[in-house]
Amino acid sequence: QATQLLFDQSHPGRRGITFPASDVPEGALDEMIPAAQRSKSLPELPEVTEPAVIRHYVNLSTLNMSVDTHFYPLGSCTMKYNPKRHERLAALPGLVDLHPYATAHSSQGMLQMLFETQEMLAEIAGLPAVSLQPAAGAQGELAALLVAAAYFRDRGEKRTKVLFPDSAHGTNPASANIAGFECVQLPSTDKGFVDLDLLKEQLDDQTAVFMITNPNTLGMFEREIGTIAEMVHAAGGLVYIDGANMNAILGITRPGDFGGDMMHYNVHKTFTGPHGAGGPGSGPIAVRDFLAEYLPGPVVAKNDTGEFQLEQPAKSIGRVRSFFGNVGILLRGYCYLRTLGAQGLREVSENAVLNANYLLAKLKGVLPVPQGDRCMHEFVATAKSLATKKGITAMDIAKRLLDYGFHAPTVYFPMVVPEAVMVEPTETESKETLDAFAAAILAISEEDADYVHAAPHTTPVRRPDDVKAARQPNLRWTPTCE
Amino acid sequence: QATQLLFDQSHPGRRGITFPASDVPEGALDEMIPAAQRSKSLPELPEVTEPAVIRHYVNLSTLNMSVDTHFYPLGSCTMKYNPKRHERLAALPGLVDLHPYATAHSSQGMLQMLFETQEMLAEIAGLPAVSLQPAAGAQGELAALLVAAAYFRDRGEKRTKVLFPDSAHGTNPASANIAGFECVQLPSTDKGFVDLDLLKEQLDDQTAVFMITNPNTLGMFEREIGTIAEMVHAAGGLVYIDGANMNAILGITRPGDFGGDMMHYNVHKTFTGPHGAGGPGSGPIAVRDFLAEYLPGPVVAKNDTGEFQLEQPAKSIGRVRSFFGNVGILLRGYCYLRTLGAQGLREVSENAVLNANYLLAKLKGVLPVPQGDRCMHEFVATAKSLATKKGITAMDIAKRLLDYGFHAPTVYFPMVVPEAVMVEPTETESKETLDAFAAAILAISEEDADYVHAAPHTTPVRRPDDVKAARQPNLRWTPTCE
Amino acid sequence: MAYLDNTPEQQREMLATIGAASIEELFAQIPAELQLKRPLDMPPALTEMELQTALGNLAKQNSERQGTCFMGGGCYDHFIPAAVDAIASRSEFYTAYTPYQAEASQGSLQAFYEFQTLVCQLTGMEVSNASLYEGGTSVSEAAFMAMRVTGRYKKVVLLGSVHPEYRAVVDTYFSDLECEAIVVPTPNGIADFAAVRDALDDQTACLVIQQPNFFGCLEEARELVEAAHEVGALAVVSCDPISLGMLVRPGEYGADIVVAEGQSLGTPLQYGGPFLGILACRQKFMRKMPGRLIGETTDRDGRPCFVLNLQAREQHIRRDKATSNICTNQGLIALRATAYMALLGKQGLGEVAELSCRKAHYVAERLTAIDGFSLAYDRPFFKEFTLRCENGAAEALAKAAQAGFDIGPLLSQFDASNQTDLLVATTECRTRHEIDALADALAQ
Amino acid sequence: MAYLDNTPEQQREMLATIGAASIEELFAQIPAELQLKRPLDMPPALTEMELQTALGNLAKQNSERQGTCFMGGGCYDHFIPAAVDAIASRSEFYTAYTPYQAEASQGSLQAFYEFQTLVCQLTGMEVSNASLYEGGTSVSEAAFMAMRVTGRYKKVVLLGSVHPEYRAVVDTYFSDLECEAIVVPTPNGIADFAAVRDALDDQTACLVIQQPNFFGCLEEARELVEAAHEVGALAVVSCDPISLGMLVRPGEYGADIVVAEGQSLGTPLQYGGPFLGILACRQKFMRKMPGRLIGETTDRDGRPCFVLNLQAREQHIRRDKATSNICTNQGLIALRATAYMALLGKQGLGEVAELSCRKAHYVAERLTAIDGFSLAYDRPFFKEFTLRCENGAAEALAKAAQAGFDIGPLLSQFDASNQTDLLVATTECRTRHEIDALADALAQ
Repeated sequence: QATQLLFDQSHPGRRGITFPASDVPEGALDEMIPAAQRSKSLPELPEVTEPAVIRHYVNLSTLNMSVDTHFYPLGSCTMKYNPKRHERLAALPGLVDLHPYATAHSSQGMLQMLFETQEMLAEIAGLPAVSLQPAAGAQGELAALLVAAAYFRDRGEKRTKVLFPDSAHGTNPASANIAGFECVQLPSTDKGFVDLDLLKEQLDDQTAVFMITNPNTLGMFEREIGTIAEMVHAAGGLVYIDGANMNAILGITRPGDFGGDMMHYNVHKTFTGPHGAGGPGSGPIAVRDFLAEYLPGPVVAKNDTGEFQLEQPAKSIGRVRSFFGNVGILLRGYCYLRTLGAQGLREVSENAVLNANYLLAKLKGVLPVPQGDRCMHEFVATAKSLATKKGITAMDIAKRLLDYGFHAPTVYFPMVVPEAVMVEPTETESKETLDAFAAAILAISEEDADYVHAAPHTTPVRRPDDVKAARQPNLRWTPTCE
Repeated sequence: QATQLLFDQSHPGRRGITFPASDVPEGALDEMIPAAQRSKSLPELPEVTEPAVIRHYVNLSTLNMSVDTHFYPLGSCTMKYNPKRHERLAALPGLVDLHPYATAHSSQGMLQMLFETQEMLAEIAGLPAVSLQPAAGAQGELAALLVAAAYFRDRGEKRTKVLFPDSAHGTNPASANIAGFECVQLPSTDKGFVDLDLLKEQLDDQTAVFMITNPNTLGMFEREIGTIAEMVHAAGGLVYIDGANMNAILGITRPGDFGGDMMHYNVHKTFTGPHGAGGPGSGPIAVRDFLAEYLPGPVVAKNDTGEFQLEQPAKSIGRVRSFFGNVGILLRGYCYLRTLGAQGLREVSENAVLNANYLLAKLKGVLPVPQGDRCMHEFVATAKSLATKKGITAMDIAKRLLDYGFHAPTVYFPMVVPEAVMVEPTETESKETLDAFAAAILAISEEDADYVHAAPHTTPVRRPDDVKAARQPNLRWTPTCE
Repeated sequence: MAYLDNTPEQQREMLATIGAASIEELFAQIPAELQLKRPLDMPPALTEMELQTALGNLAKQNSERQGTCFMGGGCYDHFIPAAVDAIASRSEFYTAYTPYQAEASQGSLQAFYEFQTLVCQLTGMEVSNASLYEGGTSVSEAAFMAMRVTGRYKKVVLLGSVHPEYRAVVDTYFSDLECEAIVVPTPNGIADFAAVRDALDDQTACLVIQQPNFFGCLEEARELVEAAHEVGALAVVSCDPISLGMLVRPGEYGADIVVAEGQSLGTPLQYGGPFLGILACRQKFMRKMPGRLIGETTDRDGRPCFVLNLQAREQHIRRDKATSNICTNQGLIALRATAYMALLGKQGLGEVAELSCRKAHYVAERLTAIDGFSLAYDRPFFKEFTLRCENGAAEALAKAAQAGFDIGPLLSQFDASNQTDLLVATTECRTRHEIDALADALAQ
Repeated sequence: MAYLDNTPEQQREMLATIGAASIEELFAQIPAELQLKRPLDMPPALTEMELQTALGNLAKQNSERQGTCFMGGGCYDHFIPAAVDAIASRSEFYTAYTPYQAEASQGSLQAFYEFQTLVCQLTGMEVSNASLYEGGTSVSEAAFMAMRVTGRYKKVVLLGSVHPEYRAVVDTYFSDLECEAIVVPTPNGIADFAAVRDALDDQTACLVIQQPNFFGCLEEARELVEAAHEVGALAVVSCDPISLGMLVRPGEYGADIVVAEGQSLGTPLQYGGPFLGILACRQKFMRKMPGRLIGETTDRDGRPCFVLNLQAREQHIRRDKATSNICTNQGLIALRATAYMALLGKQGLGEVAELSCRKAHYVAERLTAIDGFSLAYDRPFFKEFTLRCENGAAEALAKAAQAGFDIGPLLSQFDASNQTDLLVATTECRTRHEIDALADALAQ
């Protein structure tokens, strides 16, 4: 029933909702819109009733694993608990129904919330200027790179290169490419850190930006970040901090303090916007004072009379999207920041790091962590020896964990670690859950390899055929002839 | 994880919610409440975090079948679709947060809604006076019987007996008993109807009320209801209509028109209040004009200036509960009535009856219906021959249906039909769903009896031990010593 | 057509299968002369958009006149965490019915088992049922239960300080029974021991006490329980669940049956319902309890699981011999209370109780400092008190309303001779700022 | 401690397992000189109750000044059925992430597959992705896609009647690329064919058309698409999804890529986001599409199921060669649109379109009957039009606001030289009564 498609439930004449009759004077549609502009048919949307639509999607929902139902240690994604109060508050009239072109007069409450969000994000970053506009982290990267480009253009410098370590998120090079830069990828050291010698070799007067995720994607803090930043700055470049892993360092260290000139946040990760099975995210950026005037906008300013207003920074790169930004997600971030305060934010990171180190300690016997015995908020273990010895791969573990009632960690990323198993427990999970998860992995490592390789055994479907999907792409339902 | 008890997740010091510090002047609690009145310890409620509570109950919820997820043809319970708009509207400020002792001035909107509900229920009943107070159908029965008693007392008549057919809901005799009446149960005819001769024998000047469910619990309309009412009235008694099965006759025939003097509604059934895994219900009663002054109250009246106000009927039996009534459920009923209108209500019953007859037609080959080939909104089939021939009982069918993704029908009720299988599809189910359900029953009837008897096979638990539960009642968790 | 699935074409197919020519034919069992020959006289059908507008307008008529809530009288605007709503709005909980099929209902069954446990922990009692309608009928059910336990069917005694609507319900329920409900007046705001002892005798099934009582005052509950026990009657205590975050639990002072209005535990006011009847008692009375009970057992494979238990007490089996006529219960509201207690835990409940108590005392301090206002009863109270208004309670209420504050109810609503008193209650939600503003308004 | 699970005692146990003396020790990898030596300078933490009050106050500051909405400019207050919210608030949907593990994500995957199908049905196109950020970036993504398809990386042409913010986004995205975005002015409210033909050449990757355009006017879309095709450029059409309940579908007049702001399909205004970027195209361009694609396949047991498809296009594999840098998409908003389209179906969409259209024309009739008000462009429009206010647009807006009606935006917001024009839009939600009242207010 659940897996029947919506379209299979369509029957001509069924209605999910009806609308009132028109209450304005009758008029011929032809006089409003010429016949040639009107379609002779309605779009072939399915015809289904409200009860059927509800049953369909409620049942579909139960085929998902989610944070509310399962431990979801998907590395790099910060799948923490999404507080229910946020959903209630985001639905308040005056917030949920405010038109983005409402006058400043009728949006003072909204603007105040956004202004305070800018201020809090600036403080956490240690970077004074914030634009909330980017729709997601990747767009934040792009926006910041455009800011850098505008800055250098303004200074008359022609810098064409963006450098990043090979452990970087794929969005870093993709964003740099779209921003018109040349991408230079630096191999990391054995330990997964930036290779200072290689960096030095690459740094020159063509270098615009060095992009670095810190803590990095291996879950390690770049100890040499101070030196790195100095080197980049000395070469006249800017340091960009990919803030995907901010959950590890809230109130403990700040990108602006360790040499970053620009950064983005992933509000949906660090500040717990619901991930929505893929989004929406929100990717504000914070920059140093000398970059503020280039920020995309509008941003919110407070004028002399204490009123809030939208402003475009003086030399803004322009807009990166329509309207203000992903306000619904920013609002949830605001609620979270106001709930936690300074002490609470620090405790978030402390416990995220504690949980990750605890899991690392419990798992390293069976899934060694090449980067060592300590990590920040996540770690990357390897199933290489398990794969070699028993034929149990990272993917096998991921699939088999589903049978144990756990979502899988991220696997095969970052690519610098073979058979990578990237685990991010987050701070909102309990020791009991971590213990159960560790026990499951230990149990799996001792199971029959064929059985594990055949996993998952209890899920609604088992190991879909990706190759077939790509070879004969079927991206939409089409009616079959009767 | 899901079936771990809440209490197993408790750890001293965990918090699900915190409250602000007091903002009023400090004072010694001893001066407010004497030490002897204060407990030396807090109640031993568990200590769990919000994320854990959410995951616990979200996971628990998925162990239920429900209307939103499954066809739920539980006979006599009218498990129809609960419109989502009702949940949205019932949460509106001014409705959800209105104190029951708010002044009439500040509750005019609420009172108008309740007044209009009274009016609509009166019209559907064909009985002019309505009290919305009873909390559920069973309380409506009790309230109406007390109304009858007050009426007879007022007239100086001493009538002590309440009659009802043996197919009646168990609440009928239970209510009569609590109201202080003597219960007289009448065996039904072979066809499940009221036996007029037996009724005649029992009717006398001691007869206060004849309680009858119409359509009856076998899903049949009492053809002789007119005659029955005449007989009861001739004996000086009143006719009570148990409105549990109103879903069959909305706008088609009215209790007041076929001789009823009093009736109750089950708002949660007929007018689709969510059943909430057992309630809340709401059981308004409607009565003839000469009984109006005895109604429990308050009821809502409209005064000369068009304002709404609460009133206690002149000779009211009093209150049957505190405050006004189950307003939250009445509100959903109001939304439903306003959505459907006269034509829509009639279509509800037409389609409820159509769906039931359709299922009857498809099932009667394997599950014969002793009452014949036609029914109202539900029917009672029997698994007797299947039990005799193959050893597949009504209970077996019920359990095995769960494996097919359907909630079970009501079984073993009414008791007048052996191996009863009572099916009420409701009007909000589609022909496709009915076809699938019929196919499942046909398939089950052809399955291996042992396999069916061992069903369900796919549910979280299988055939709990009721006897053990009753012999060694364990009604609460208790901490185990460590 | 709002929620109907079958199209006219499908209806025709179905009629063909049935062998009927029309839908009308299916109604042939209803004699023609009994069929309604006209459409029902109803307001026209509304689309979702129109309904939302219509109901929105009604709601607004209330909300525009609502003030900040200082109202009491048996239900209260305690804060409801968003997580409670999130849990109660799970489709699988609220669109399921009574868990007759245990295999398809373990979610609700376990939640109700947890509810029973939480109620026991809260009240200090040994067993709880899975809910009754609300506070008032719970008192009646407790009285009936006490009769079954004691075998005394003639008399119950209630204090005059029990909620007048609860007493009214008992009166209604008893109106055609031989049992008498004796009310012992409480002119001083709490029970007078001599009068109570006079009323109690060896025919008395139970003494019903409310703690804190309707006037907000704390009764000498322990001594009252003892008085009941002295004559072999049961002690029934009706309590405010929130108060148990601070006050001695009924189980600690010997109550036999505890009932409560559970609305405060996470359910909104909704103009009076649906609310939650709580009933808990001593283990030995278990089989005399009304209402549904959930029990733990094991399944065919030995797994622990939950079922409806001791159904033999219930009306669908025992019919006129049932312990009660209750059939539906308040499952969804019990679930709300479960979620609420789970979230608050012991500390949270303690905080809510203490905040409510402190703020109520601050309100009392501020209001009684105003000329013409005093406490009607000089007794300890928890979060609610009876305010005596020399210049008339209705006038005070109107003055407060004018300034945007709702106080009450007026006691004249229950006793027309009392024109000076009204109730004032405070929850953790009220701020000092609001309290000061209320006091300022009444001082004007 | 708001959402943390581990108690101090458990933290100690965990540290012991780790072999660390303290939590601080775990941060030893961060050089001490880089650690923050003070607490963050943040407002104090708020409990849920306090936060609700604080945010409630901010919300009220807006809502008290909001009027009945006649605003347009790319997002609209169409009615959102309650069932959409019910579906989108399912925990399993909104607290899941990107369906990397297909076995644990069939719910979302199937919903997105259905979304892709619905978008195709809506637009008349052959394939759709599973969403982009919003309408503006979708235009940029379409332009990049057109470059990849045509191999022309130097030039795209946009009509001046495309939403100015969408054009601004393209300008931003192109600021450091060699590609030029040529804007063809539309002084008459719609495209001037001669000017368009002048702008198009064999270096042009695409022509971007908006239908209905930013001013509300209907373009001669079919002819514009042909003009693009004549020079081998792709025709990119940005459309209002609701308008497709009435207007010719882009697929019917030859569009190559269709983009849209999907907010109207069941997502509230939320001060501008999160919204929904829609991108659909012809089958043959499938592998050049940006964003996530869901495909049907079969599993190991032959069951039909759904997976992330053609991931090789995406940035986590292709990195700097990816079709886009997009990583998150708008899953939850796509789900809302899916539920919305499923509920409305073809008839419902037709009704919303027709109601919006009829009401907008009635508004236009009433407003232009007032002295000093006229249509800025005498062109057919759908649900939105540009109102010319002789006495100043800002003055008209203020007058409407005074009477409780929000109109706009002012076009001066996008072009400071235009002080007379503003947009007025109408959805099915507006009643004749409201429209008459707006007209009366402006006539004063």
